[in-house]
Amino acid sequence: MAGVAVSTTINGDHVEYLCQPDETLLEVLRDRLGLTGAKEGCGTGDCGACSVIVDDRLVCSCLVLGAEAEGRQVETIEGMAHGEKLHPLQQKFLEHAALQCGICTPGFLIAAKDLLAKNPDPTEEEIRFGLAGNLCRCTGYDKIVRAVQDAAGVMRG
Amino acid sequence: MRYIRPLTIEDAVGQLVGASGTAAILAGGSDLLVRMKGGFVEPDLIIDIKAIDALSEIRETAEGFSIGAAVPCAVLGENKALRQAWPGVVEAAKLIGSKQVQGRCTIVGNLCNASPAADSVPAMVAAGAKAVVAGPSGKRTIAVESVPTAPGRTSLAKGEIIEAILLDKREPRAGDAYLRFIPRTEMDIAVVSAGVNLTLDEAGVVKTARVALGAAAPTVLLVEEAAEVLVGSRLDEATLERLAKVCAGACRPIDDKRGTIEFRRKVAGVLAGRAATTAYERAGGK
Amino acid sequence: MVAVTLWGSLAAVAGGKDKLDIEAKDIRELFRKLAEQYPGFEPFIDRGIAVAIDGTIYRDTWSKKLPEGAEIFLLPRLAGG
Amino acid sequence: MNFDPRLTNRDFTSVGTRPIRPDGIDKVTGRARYGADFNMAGQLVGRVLRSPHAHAVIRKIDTSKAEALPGVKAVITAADLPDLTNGDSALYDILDNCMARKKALYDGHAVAAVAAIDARTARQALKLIEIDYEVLPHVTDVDEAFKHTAPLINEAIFTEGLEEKPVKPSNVHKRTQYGHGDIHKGFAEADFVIERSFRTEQTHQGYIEPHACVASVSADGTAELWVCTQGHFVYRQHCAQLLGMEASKLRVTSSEIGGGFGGKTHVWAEPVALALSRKAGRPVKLVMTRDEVFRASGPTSATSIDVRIGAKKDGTITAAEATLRYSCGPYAGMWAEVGAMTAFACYKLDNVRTVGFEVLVNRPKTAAYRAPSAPMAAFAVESTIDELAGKVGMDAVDFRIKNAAQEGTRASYGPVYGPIGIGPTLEAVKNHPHMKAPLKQNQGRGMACGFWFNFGGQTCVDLNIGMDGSISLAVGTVDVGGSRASLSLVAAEELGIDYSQVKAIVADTSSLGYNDMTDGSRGTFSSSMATISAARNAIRILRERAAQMWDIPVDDVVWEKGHALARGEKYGNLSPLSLKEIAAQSGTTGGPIAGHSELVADGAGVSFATHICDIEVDPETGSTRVLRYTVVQDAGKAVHPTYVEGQYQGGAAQGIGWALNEEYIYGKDGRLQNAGFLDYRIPVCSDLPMIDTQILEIPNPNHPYGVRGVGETSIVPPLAAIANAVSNAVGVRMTHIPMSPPRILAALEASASAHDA
Repeated sequence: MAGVAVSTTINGDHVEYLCQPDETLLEVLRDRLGLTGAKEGCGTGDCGACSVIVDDRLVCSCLVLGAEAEGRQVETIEGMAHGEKLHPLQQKFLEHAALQCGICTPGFLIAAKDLLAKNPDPTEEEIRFGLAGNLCRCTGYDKIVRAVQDAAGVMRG
Repeated sequence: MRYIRPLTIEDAVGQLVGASGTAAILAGGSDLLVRMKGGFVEPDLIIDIKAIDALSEIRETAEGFSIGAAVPCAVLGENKALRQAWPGVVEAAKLIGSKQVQGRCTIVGNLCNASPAADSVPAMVAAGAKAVVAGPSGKRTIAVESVPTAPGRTSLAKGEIIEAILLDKREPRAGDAYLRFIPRTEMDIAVVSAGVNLTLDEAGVVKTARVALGAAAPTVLLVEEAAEVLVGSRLDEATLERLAKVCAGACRPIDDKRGTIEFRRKVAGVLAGRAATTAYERAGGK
Repeated sequence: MVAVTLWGSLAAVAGGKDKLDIEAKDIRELFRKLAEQYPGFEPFIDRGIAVAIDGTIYRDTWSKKLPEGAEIFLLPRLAGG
Repeated sequence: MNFDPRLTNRDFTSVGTRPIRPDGIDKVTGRARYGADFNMAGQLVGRVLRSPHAHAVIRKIDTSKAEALPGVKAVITAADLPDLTNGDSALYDILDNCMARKKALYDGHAVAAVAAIDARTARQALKLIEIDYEVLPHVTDVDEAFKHTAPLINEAIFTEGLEEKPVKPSNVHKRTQYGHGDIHKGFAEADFVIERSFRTEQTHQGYIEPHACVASVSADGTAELWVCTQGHFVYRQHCAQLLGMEASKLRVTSSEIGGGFGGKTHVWAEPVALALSRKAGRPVKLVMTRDEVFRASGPTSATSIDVRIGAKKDGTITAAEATLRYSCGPYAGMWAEVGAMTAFACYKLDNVRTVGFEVLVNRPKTAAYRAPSAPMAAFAVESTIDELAGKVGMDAVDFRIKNAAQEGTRASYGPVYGPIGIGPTLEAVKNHPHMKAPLKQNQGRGMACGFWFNFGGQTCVDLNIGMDGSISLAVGTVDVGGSRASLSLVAAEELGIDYSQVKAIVADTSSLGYNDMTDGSRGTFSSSMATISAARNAIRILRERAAQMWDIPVDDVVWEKGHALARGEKYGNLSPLSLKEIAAQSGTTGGPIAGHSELVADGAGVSFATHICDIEVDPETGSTRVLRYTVVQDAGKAVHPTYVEGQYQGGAAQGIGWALNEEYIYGKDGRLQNAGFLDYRIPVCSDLPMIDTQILEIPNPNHPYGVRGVGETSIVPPLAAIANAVSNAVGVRMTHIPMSPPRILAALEASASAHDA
């Protein structure tokens, strides 16, 4: 098996790595780059815990090969806050207790960020369908939806 | 195992022809990577076709639309002209997977995965869509319904790649719709589904119809009898009842973890009726 | 003296009796006396017995006093989620 | 320990507020480390080979080819985990479940494992292990397994609890019985009797984080284990016993845990990872795939339940009876017994009898799932209660109020209740606006009650006061849903300081005394009791130090609002000393100040809930939609109300999934057909409405603040509430959970053809 040399941008930083052809972006992020914020809940694109944004598209990083990141812009949970300053979604997730165990939280935050970038004033239904690719088993989604609604309001100003 | 990213379709076809062992085409990867993860396939060569520029475009031509094989379904939904012309095909494509999967998955991938439950396929078949196949001996254009031959199998020969899906330019008074049944509101594979495409005459009478059912047989079903029921009608209650009966009768479903034979038969008829009603409204019928 | 009620499996060990009167000041003494009278009790004590004293369930506090005339129920120790 | 756990009246300052949790920032920034987020130098990748057969004798395992593969550092089978259980049958079952010894007992049962330099090599090595199986007939269905003609899973199992000792082995491990009074007499007095049979399918806790651990065994026999678990002390004990280690030489650190719900109370992969590390001489990371989680962790029971309840015309229940058959997987369990205990716990019954049968099947070993066994029993009973209310001609809520248990009622499982919340939850539901909201066509409303015991247990807390007056609170119960926030609030409350001064952590097994698991809704109940005790011990020391600083007798020093006060006119000129001031001087007044507590938190108060839901059914497809959902539950005292609401909402959502779509589907070959989140359909965001909550506070007399466990009860009523709503919407009694669209449609068609005929 021949390794693939990849040159990409992750959270604004230029990154180079060598990965196997069948290695997923999730494996690269977690095992090669130490970015363990994206989680593997299923490995088959059914839970959304590994969500990242690649060139403005929300994707499951378990369904993207590491090799495909060549020349692209990857955003992960680690790049969401600016230093000490949390993103409004992160702040509202904390305030609303929109997490219990927290394993799905990075995926939800990334998915919600993508949702609000495309639809700054979503209805409850739009939020629910927009986040349907992210499974949460603890909260019943109630507080997650409220946190996203609240953050959307803050972000609209 | 090797990963390559050809820049032309000719190069991709050449690599595919020359591959020793298994080669896999990678567009959205939402089926391929799942199968690799499960250990069902271990390709020796992965050919990523996303660097082939032409494959990543939706082109509006004099004849209609050409949708490149690497166009993610989310992009279909963002194309206003396509959405207006073929709302049923677009809504079917938009039903595949989650937002995350939408950014990756393609209708060609959905077709070539050859699952009887593929969402976009009945809608494409109802729409009379065609596939442009590039191969070692040039290009050919075939009907979408001739691609899947059995669950997981296609009619494509070694070295062949579908490079685009063609949809006709819309006549006036035409409409299509696609509906599927899933137990949840999202994230499921269709238990059974129906795509309907209609054109009407000036009086609102159905002039032509195509009805396709998904997850109702080993491959997508184009139910000609159902089309015959619709043609000449204004979709009155009796017609819809007959449509449901004909569709239920045409099904050759199985019992599995997603549904029973009885359930699929009954719901195929229900969905065909509902999809026909929506298609009729979209075509301007009342 | 306290009135002790045993659940089904324990009653079988006590020769089918599901109600016993026992002189015991705390749970420890209760268990000791039961084990002396009925040798089959020991494995149950090892597996865990919960003791309801006038309605409140104790699982581990063997020093818990048994008020005179208290109603005691012995129950199996349960798993939770 | 001179700690008095009894309830005392007080006004709360911190408890009952809703601050941000201490572990929050790490969890929203991706920094929190879960089971699979930890690595060690030189770490290998572990993978497990699993049986493809539901039931098979393992004749021979040949690992030689796998061992010869370059990059493979260890291959183990049951031979590498010798039986050290010394006649402890429960422990033996755990061992056998971790690695099959003579027989593979279910699809997914571990039969061998490898450790290799990377995942690819490990996967390849698994393919090189050759196993000679003798496939045996299998049985996966609980009713089929109950029959004496069924294939035998364990020939050494003779049904316990029968009047006559059986002469033949069977799949029924045990019969248990609960109740009181005379049901024959009771049924004779009834004007109406409803008798029905119900089934529920097996479900999984569905935590999003698969089981994961990193094990490192050193040549000197010490070891470390990093693992996601609900109980690292229990894991340490089991692993040490199974591997023949001294407990103190195995240090277990609990990672952040990505959901448990009872499913992370048992060891599976951890002893295997330790055995691999021991053999390879290197750390081994073992992470289950989602497929493995479904096939080979611990789902809940599938059940088959018969219920019979009789009532007089005036609505008084005269007798109630239930027979409950619960699947246990291939090992003994006590799941039907718990069902038998909880089934009628909500009601005041003079004549009641429940009988439970533990049934062995070729499925993974049943584990606890949130109020284990109670939801299925509640489904059967609450469905029958609803139907009986209709027969009597009473409103479903009024009928329940009339028959609800109260303080002094003898519970159907034996003891007499103290103060309980079933009545108040029913009254709250009766007066809730939800009950009066209008419904449209094809919509139905249902309500149901639920009960759970709640546990206490062994608990340990260290409360250390830094020289700057900040508090480190080290607890031993794993935080599954925000308990570090609750416990920080409790410490702040007791010490009279601000919440922000307290930092709570979950300590590893070498840093704190033994703690039972976070199960049975005990986390906040037990550890808050220990925290209060530890804080009071610290306050005693703080008073002593203040007395020293003032040079007055300690008895003249009292603690109020975070300060030591000198009591008495003669000390008029002494201004209060803050905790900070006392802490700053601690180096010269006797050294570090700390409060410790080791106790058994007994006296957990039982918990009740009543739920209401509205469901819409599409009569043409059997599709359902949850329109509105309300949870009313007694919390005793809500320490952090937001996280209490979260528990209510989460339990309801899991119950909704169970009621409508979640189920293990086995093929005729005995293999699991839907071992993934695609076809094991847990609710997604768009499936659910907002879930309204109402917290009632009926204090638990056995806790200083009145706290009851809140984690589990919320999953008990939903199955029944939704079944009642669906039944009310479509006019057909639904008796099989999950009420998937094919089942609803089939029930509708059967009913329609019955009406036609």
